[in-house]
Amino acid sequence: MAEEVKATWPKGEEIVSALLEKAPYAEGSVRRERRLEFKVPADRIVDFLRTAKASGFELLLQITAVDWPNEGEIELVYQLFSISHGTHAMAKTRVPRDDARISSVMDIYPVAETYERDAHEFYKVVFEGNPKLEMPWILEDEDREAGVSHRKDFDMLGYVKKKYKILDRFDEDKENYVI
Amino acid sequence: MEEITFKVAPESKVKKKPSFLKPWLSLKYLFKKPVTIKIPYESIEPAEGYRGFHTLDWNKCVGCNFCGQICPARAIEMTWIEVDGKMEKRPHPKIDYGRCTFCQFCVEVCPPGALGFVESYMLTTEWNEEELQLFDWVPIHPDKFKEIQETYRDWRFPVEKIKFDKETKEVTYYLRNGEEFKFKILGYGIRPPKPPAKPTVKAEEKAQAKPEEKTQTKKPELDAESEKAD
Amino acid sequence: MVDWRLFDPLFEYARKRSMWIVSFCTGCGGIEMPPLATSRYDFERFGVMPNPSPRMADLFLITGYVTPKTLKRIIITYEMQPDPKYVLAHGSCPLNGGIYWDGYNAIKHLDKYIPVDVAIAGCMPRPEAVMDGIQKMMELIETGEADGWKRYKENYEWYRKNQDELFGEGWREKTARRWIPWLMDKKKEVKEE
Amino acid sequence: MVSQQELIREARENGMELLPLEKDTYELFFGPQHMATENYSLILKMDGHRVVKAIANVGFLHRGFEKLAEYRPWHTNIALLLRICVPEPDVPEAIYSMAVDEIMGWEVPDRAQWIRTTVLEMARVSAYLFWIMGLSFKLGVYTAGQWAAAYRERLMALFEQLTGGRVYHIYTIPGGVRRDIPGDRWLRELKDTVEYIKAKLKDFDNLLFENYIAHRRLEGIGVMDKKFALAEGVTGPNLRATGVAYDVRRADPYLLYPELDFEVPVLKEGDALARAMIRRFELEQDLYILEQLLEMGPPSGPYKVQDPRLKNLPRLKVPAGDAFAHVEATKGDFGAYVVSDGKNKPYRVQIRGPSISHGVRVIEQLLVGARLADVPVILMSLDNCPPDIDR
Repeated sequence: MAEEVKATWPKGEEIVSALLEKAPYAEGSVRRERRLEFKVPADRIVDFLRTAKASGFELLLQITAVDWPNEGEIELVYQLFSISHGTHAMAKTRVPRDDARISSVMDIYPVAETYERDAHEFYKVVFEGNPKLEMPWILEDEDREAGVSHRKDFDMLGYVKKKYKILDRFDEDKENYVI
Repeated sequence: MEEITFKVAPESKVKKKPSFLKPWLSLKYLFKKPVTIKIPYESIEPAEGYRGFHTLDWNKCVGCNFCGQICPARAIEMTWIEVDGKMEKRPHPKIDYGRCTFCQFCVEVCPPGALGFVESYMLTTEWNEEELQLFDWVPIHPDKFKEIQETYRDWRFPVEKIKFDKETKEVTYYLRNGEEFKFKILGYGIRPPKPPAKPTVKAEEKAQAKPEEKTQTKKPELDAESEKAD
Repeated sequence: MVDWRLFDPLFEYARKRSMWIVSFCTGCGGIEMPPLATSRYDFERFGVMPNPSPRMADLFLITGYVTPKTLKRIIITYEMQPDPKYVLAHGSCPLNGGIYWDGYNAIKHLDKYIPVDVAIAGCMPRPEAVMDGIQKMMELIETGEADGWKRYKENYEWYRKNQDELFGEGWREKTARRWIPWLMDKKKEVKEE
Repeated sequence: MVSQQELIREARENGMELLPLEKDTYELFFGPQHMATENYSLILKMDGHRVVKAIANVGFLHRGFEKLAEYRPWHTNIALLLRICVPEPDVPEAIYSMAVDEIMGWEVPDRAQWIRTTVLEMARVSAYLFWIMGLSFKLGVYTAGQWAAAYRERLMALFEQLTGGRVYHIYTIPGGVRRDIPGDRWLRELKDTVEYIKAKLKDFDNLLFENYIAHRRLEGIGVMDKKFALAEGVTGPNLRATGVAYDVRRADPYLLYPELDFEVPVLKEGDALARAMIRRFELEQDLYILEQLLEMGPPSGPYKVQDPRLKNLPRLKVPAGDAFAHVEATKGDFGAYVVSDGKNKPYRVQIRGPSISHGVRVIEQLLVGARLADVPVILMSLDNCPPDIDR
């Protein structure tokens, strides 16, 4: 299905090829109408976003971190939106899971500071150059110390039992429940 | 660049001029009928199909646990029940209103259509262990529920009091119209309970552990009230 | 010396008819507060009124789920309220965790941390149900059964223990000091040195 | 006479530092127990009645939705995620459903699209009325707030008939909607309500939007310019008030919006007054859209995708893939990014609420130099919704 739509949005192809000319290290494709996708190596993400901003992607909507423990990587998805082209674009990059480090894009999109704080809090990604990473964000200190995160290996139910001291009534035949 | 066809509104339409006099025009509302619903004396009814409390046709229920699987809050627990000394062939869902979000996905997925809901939504209790029993029940038959609702027409929970005997696991529903309804909980889970005494089954009362003092102070008052109500 | 207990029925009646609410929207139920407070349901008819300061309030509405971070503020606010004070809990979440039963950041049993007098079912409760809860609360106040504040005093050690277990010892001071390093003007510090 | 606000604006435009930082300052904890903040806290460093520095303290409403969603079946997440935006819960429902539809490759039937559009527009109207209420309470024009809350009840009643829920509708699901329209009576009632609220708009104008006092209070506070707004990721009416014509309904059309006719308001001032005016005009436009939708009438056909997989909701598997969907909410650009790995539960759900930019960095910068009395008004004019930030 994606192939059909690809052909019907030549404007997207133009945007992608124009952007890739300036940033040859990235890969780009058109998903469907108004959805572009770029794959960028982690060390060039700052350059790429600078290029992207210069070529019309004014808004950074979110930085999403996705944990892929089997591959040992954390994927960072920079959700960009271009008002002038009217298209959304995802810039995907991957950092190793054990040592999740990437440089901050604060000086390109100042709002990234907030998103980076969020990703740091829940996925323990370190954004070099962001001064507010250690500032209290959503979680309380005791939760932070206890290692609450949204990574896949965080045992939420175990933590809940430990923290709130509840006995869950469904423990015995857990396999019978979807959750 | 191009292509996006925004129809931008002219500024004159968007902007408003400040005025000293216009706010006074709203004085006309002084002579209008108030919209207030005077609640103890007047009442409004929930719309048809309002997602309220559950009902369960015990004969139709096949104990498939689809409701338990879809429940986002895991409020549903399959319960093995004995009525009049006879065990029901299949487990029935027991719903905890301390968790239920009234999304009614359970009703949607119920294959035989045994689980249903009515528009009643009101359940107010004092916060103590005995009264909070009301929040955890095996729903009653829809006809019964509707009958009680028709009698009182105030959208309240049909059960006045639930008595749960921890030793014998006997549950008594005191319905609002004075009827009593007794059954025995044999066990939880989708597998049938083993006939002899089963230590593995944990009652959910543990989850609602309370300080001793509270229940002691509450008890006499409660009994007095329940007598009054009867 | 006047025996003030003689006037208790009068006091209880007055308390019942002038419950002021702490305006603290602790959860999603806060969205049903404006309809209740404004012309449509208008709980001012019962003498219930939202009030900015906890020092002048009687009734605390726990509108829905409570996160530990909010619970710290709830406890501080609750302790600031003068006696007698009453707590009304909305909906499923304060009772048994609600939809957040497995969530790491929602309180499962609120009565472990502060005493609650009345519980209302629903997610979220309709305004009529909240009104019903308020009426129930009025009844309980008149009969003197709404004694959560007394329980809190009597079992203070127990509540305090649960609170400390959840938040860690010395959480009050820690919470107050948490923001100080971030409020300091760093330039100024350098100058002073 | 030059007003104080104008002085501040001038000083800001010239890039002047308003307050000498050497003076003695004090800290003020604004919220969460405050009527204006809705369980959200601002830590203000004050000099007299002026704010020198502001820090947003968020997280009071954090429930970890994004983690919880990974433990629940696909459809069930609707009952969970809609709690992110309480004033208009249909928005998270719609974006999540749209993203899942895209991964599943479902073509949502026309009737479902019509219903979804209508529900979204109704949610917008009710959220704007809620916002009018909030603004009027912060400005001291209590009467307008009372009206707005009462008119919103009419929409709530309609929602109740349609979806079965008053506030939490749990209505839009992946593949369509949960119930059909209850009948022509509902459509007639919706029409009546739209006409009723439209007639009442004039009263709102008279009392609130053309009120001299309201104008004086809103004018010149919380000024943003275009460059700042774009850099800070400001979206929605707040961005439009700075002169950028950006509306997701036009820039990235979804549902039936390409077929509908409406005007996008754009103003250049970027202050609280401009934001209020934009919102007022959008309320009018939303009512106009609802009128058009009613004129169009719901197309016949199924209200749900006809897919055998929908029979077994707990075990419904969504093929591996990811999708981003966003809609224009009253607060701004609300987006959802959903990743699936082929199981019966989502692999990752991220909801992007507009307030994550408005409520943190934007407010921290807009408040510098503002007076304490203006803080609630600026917060309200940005239409900050704390659960968006905390999730």
